[in-house]
Amino acid sequence: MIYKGKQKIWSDYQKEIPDDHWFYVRSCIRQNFFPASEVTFLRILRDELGKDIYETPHHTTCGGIAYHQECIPQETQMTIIARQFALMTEAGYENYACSCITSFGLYCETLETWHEMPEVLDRIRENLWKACRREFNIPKYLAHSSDLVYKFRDEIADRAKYKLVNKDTGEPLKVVEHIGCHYAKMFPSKGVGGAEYPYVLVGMAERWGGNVIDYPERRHCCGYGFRQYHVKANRGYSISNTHKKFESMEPYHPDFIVTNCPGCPYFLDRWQYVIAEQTGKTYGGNGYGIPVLTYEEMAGLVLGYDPWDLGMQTHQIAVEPLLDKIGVKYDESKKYEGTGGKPLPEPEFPMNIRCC
Amino acid sequence: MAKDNVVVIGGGPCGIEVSRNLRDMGYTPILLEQQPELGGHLRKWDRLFPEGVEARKVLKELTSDLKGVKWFTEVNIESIQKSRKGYTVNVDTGMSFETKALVLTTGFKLFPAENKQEYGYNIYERVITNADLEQFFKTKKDSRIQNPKTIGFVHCVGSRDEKACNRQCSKVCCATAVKQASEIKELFPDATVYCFYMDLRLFGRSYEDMYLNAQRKYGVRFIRGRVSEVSEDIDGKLYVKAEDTLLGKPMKIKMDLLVLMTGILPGDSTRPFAEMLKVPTGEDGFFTPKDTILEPCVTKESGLFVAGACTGPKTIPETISEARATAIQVHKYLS
Amino acid sequence: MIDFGYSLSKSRTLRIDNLDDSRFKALHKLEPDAYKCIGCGSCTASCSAGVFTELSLRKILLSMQRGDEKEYLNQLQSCMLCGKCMLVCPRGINTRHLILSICKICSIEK
Amino acid sequence: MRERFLIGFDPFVLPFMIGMAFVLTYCIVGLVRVILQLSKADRRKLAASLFKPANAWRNIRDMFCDCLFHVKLWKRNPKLGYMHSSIAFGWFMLIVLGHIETFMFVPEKAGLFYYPIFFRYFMMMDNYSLRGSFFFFAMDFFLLVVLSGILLAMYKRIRSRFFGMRRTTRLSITDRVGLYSLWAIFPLRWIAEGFTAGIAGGSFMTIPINMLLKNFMSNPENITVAWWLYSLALGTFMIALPFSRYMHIPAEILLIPMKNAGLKVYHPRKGFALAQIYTCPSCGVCIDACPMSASKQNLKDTSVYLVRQIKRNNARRMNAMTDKCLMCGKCQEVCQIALQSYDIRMKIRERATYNLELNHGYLDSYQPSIAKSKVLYYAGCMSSLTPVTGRSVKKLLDAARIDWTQMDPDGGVCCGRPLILAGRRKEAEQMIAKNTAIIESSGASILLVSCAICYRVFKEEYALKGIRVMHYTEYFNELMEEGRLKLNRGALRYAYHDPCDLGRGCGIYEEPREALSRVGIIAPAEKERAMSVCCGGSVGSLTLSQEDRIPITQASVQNMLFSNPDRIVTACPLCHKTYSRFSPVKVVDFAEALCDGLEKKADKVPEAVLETVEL
Repeated sequence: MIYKGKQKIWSDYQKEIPDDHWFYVRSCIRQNFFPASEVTFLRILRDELGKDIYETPHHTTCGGIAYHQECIPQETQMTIIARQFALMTEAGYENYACSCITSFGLYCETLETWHEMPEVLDRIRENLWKACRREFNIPKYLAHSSDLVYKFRDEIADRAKYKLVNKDTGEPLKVVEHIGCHYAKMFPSKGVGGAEYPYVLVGMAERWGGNVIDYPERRHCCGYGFRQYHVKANRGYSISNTHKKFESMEPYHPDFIVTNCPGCPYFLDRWQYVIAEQTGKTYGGNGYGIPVLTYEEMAGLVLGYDPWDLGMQTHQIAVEPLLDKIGVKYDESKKYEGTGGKPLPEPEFPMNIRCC
Repeated sequence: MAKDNVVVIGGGPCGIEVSRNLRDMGYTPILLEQQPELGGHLRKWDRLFPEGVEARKVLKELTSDLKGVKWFTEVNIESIQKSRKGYTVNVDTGMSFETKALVLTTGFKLFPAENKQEYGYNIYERVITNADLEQFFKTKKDSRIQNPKTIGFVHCVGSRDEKACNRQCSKVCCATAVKQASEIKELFPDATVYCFYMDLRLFGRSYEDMYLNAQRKYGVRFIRGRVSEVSEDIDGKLYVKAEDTLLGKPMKIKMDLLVLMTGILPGDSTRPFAEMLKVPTGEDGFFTPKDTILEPCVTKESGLFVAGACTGPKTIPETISEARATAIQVHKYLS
Repeated sequence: MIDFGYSLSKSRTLRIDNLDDSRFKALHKLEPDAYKCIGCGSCTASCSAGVFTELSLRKILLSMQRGDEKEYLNQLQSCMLCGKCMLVCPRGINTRHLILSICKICSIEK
Repeated sequence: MRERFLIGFDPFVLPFMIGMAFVLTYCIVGLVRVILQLSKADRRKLAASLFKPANAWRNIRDMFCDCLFHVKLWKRNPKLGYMHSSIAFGWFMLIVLGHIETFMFVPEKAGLFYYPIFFRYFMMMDNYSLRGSFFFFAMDFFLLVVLSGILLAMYKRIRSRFFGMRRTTRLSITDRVGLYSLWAIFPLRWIAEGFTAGIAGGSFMTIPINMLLKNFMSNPENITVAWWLYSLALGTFMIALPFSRYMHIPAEILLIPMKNAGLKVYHPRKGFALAQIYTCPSCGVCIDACPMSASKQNLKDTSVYLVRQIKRNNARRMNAMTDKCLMCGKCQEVCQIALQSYDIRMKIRERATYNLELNHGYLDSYQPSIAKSKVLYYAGCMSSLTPVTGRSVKKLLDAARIDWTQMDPDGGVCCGRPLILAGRRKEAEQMIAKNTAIIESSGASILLVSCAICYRVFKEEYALKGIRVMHYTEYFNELMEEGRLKLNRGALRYAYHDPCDLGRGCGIYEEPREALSRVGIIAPAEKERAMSVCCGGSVGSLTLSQEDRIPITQASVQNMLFSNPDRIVTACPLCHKTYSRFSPVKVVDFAEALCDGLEKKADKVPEAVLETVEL
């Protein structure tokens, strides 16, 4: 590997990310799968860094899942997006940040379509007006929320309590970064670092002390693939793709995986359990799996937030081995304590993979 | 009777041959070259297809007799003024040349392989280009080539690829790939050599024999399918993904060496000259001559000629013929 | 093991370097022209048996070269050895000998 | 005449006796082996034929004609015939006369093998008789005959072309031992008898020798040495005989009755085949005849060498040589002993093992609908690559107003011969059965075939009830004879090529020529009919590469151009396709040539044709 070569590509793919004043939209599924990630994002940006991030409870789904399963036509989906933009416009913002990669890809696609075909934009404005009497401006800047964390990686590093380093050996942790397909594969110039060697997560992990590994199937999809998972008959195909990735990264013995997409961490995390139950194979050491983190969780850990506040007890794969490696202090007894004194139900433990 | 000056810009095989022929006709050619030596890309090549003639010998032959040719290396053209009499060429060394006829033989450049990011040139150790391999054939030294057992050649890197902003076929890379595959097999007889092609476009006298030899004598395995991506394994070997389109199956091969057959693009100076001298260029960026069939060396501007690979990918013999034809065109124009 | 109602599917990707092409090498020894195929498909297009079956000599030969001929080999059983392929092969491969040699080298696992 | 020694023995006869005993034992054991290897039915067939008077007479006649007089060789080249028959017949006469002498003068010694051979040593002349002098003369005469043959044989080693042979066989070591000892026998006999001519008498050959070297010759010490040498030469020859080509001398005596009994080869190295193999005299006539000899590298793969490898049981070479062969059958045609090399090769091929079996079960569901008609035309696989054949056949059939249908307009089932030629007869059965069913259910009475390869297999392997299988050369000739097909005669000169499977394979030589002579002039090829040269495209060869076939084709084309024809005509699509690539003159299919006669002919020869003639 020639690191310089990558640096050159990274320098070619830098995008402008404004400093402040963002209109933020959440992801449909992340709030369920990784319930604390988006909260953590807001906590870091607002509380730690003092940025102005605006949220509104009136925003909806972007329509991406339905669109990618060909349940709704493009025009409908564009109108949904137009409504989100209208909310932004009404709130007086120009910078639009979204939490979901599917949405990010879709926003890029929509903006590009409007750019290439202004007549479509006119029609969508008309649709939106007819539907809900709203008007909108096209955002000045579009970013994925990982772009923002990437942008403030130095500020976060300055406030860091922990480094991504094995406290016993002093070696950097081996990090697998997985980028959601729709982040830059469709529009390489819209992603930090481009499509082939995306830098957005590499930048964070390396800045915070980790070492990113480049394994052969790095570019491969996590296996979700919308219909491939949602249609049960295709699910074997979905898990096979995930399996391929694990087989490929296995020889590198990664310490954890970090992702920036709603679906990827979910499938990389949950499928490890299914693979273990089907084949008996686990990929972490000592019968554990490889912990899968969102970038917000990674940032939260670095900043010293309580892992249970970061929602890491909702992971299928136990994060404790990773926490121990970094030296994060945590109280095992509080894992299922829950907020507001209401305890979380404790999960059953599977047969073939150690989950605690 | 001393005849006129003719300025020739670009000291590759074409520029040299134009100058030599003009000299033979009694003109005083002034040959300007940006690089420290004459010879262009030919300097970097080891052998030429189809028979494997040594490039060194061809170059030696071309440069053996330059008496009467005024040639300057390491000169950059600052500006060119067109007047009624002809052209005034000003160069960075302070000299300027008056000429009635100006010949552009600015040649081509190889597609920068790193732009095809998925192939990982300059990122993965064992990915090299056709030019690198020629250099290795010349010097037998390259830290990246360590007795490889599996070698792949990727055709059409930066050619016939809209994503690489070059829709055109570079014409010479297929023949070069077949030549190089055979040559490397000769150096490493135990290696398995694969060529990944989209179409094999090598045509011309005895090229087919070269292809046949590569198949029969050297056992080079031709796979119809374009390499989609390359990645590196933990041991530093390359994973190459492609589809065998004749079998309709995706395939993955672990390789010790991957050679990218970079295509031909217009030289970097083509666009500045085109703008400076108002020579039209095609969508592909090469100079467009007055008439692509009957007057391939003449431009619409009077006294301005173009020859060689600056009007499109060409083989060396084609370039040489065109150079000689251009000299005659210049002579006709001047007399 | 839990039955989830789906399972890992086998990869379709050929791992060429892991496949065993010794049979192709043996074939090459018997018929040195085995490498000359350019995959034009003339043999398959003119094949007498191909009117009735899936027989494609091109696929058999190519897949042998990749070391992955198993799925195509049974096609060869329908060959009538009529020799039309030999007449149309632009590369002058003695296809009948190729077929007979494959019959000697390969067998179909039952 | 009386005996010189009472005991009638001298140690010098021992080499001869040892050799003789060895050869006899070897031959008897060999004979028993061959007979035992035959199947019961074959043994019975052979025994029956021996006692059938007509057959017995044929056996005797063949033995004389083939073994002694080499009639076939005389026909081929008189010099070659004389050389062989002078040695064989001369020697035979020497032996016969020696025995007669022994019987006449010393009947009590007739039981001793060596006595007639060394008669002159053991006898002395006491009185001069007419009877005696006749023998003296006769013996010397035949000695001269043999010696003249030996002299020619020596010359043949230097210049085989003198005998009409371009190439001769490369001899093995045992062959050389046999050859040189054979050459030595007769000069030595001459000298030995020269020594004793003073004592035992002699004639115009031996007496002069005796006189010329009187002093040397009369020394009794030298006499024994000369006879020792003579006996040694004989002994060496006989010891070498079973391992050399001279085994053909005794083996042919066995082969002739076996052949006349109509036996068939069933195994490449057993029984009938073994008898044939030992009968091969390694004359090498097949080397020149073999079309593969067009390139030097193939010389070692001709029948004579195959026989040698079969003797040595070298399986690898045997298979390689067999698989290379074009199976054109010409070596068999020129062979002096009619060695059935085609059958032997077929048996070798049939014994090859394949791991992958062919299976044509998929044909079961193939049910083509064929309109009922009188004539069913089977074009065959290859014809689809020479569409002119089918088109011309159609024109001719329609011109003769024949009620016909094509069996395989969109490709049909292969006739099976290519598979049979590859030695995989069993696997061709499903194809043969399918074709038989289609043909028999078509309701046609004539199966018309335009491919020589298909024709041969329909004739040999198919049992088509109530259906006449006709090659189109036969059929169109018949139509013309009957006046149903009327064609005009033009001035084009046609050189007709006899396809191997049609000519040598099925014996059809005249019909195509008769038919062609009705539309033009026949321009004979250099070698034709049974001597015709394979085009090189044969599906009979399993391993010959395209490149290696080129010289064969070129030589074959040259043969066709012998009398400057305007067209080369062939009656096989494979020959047509093969020739077309290399012929300087237009190659046409037989039917295509006949179609020339469908057009009204101008009185004079067209200009274009004249030009070619001039060239």
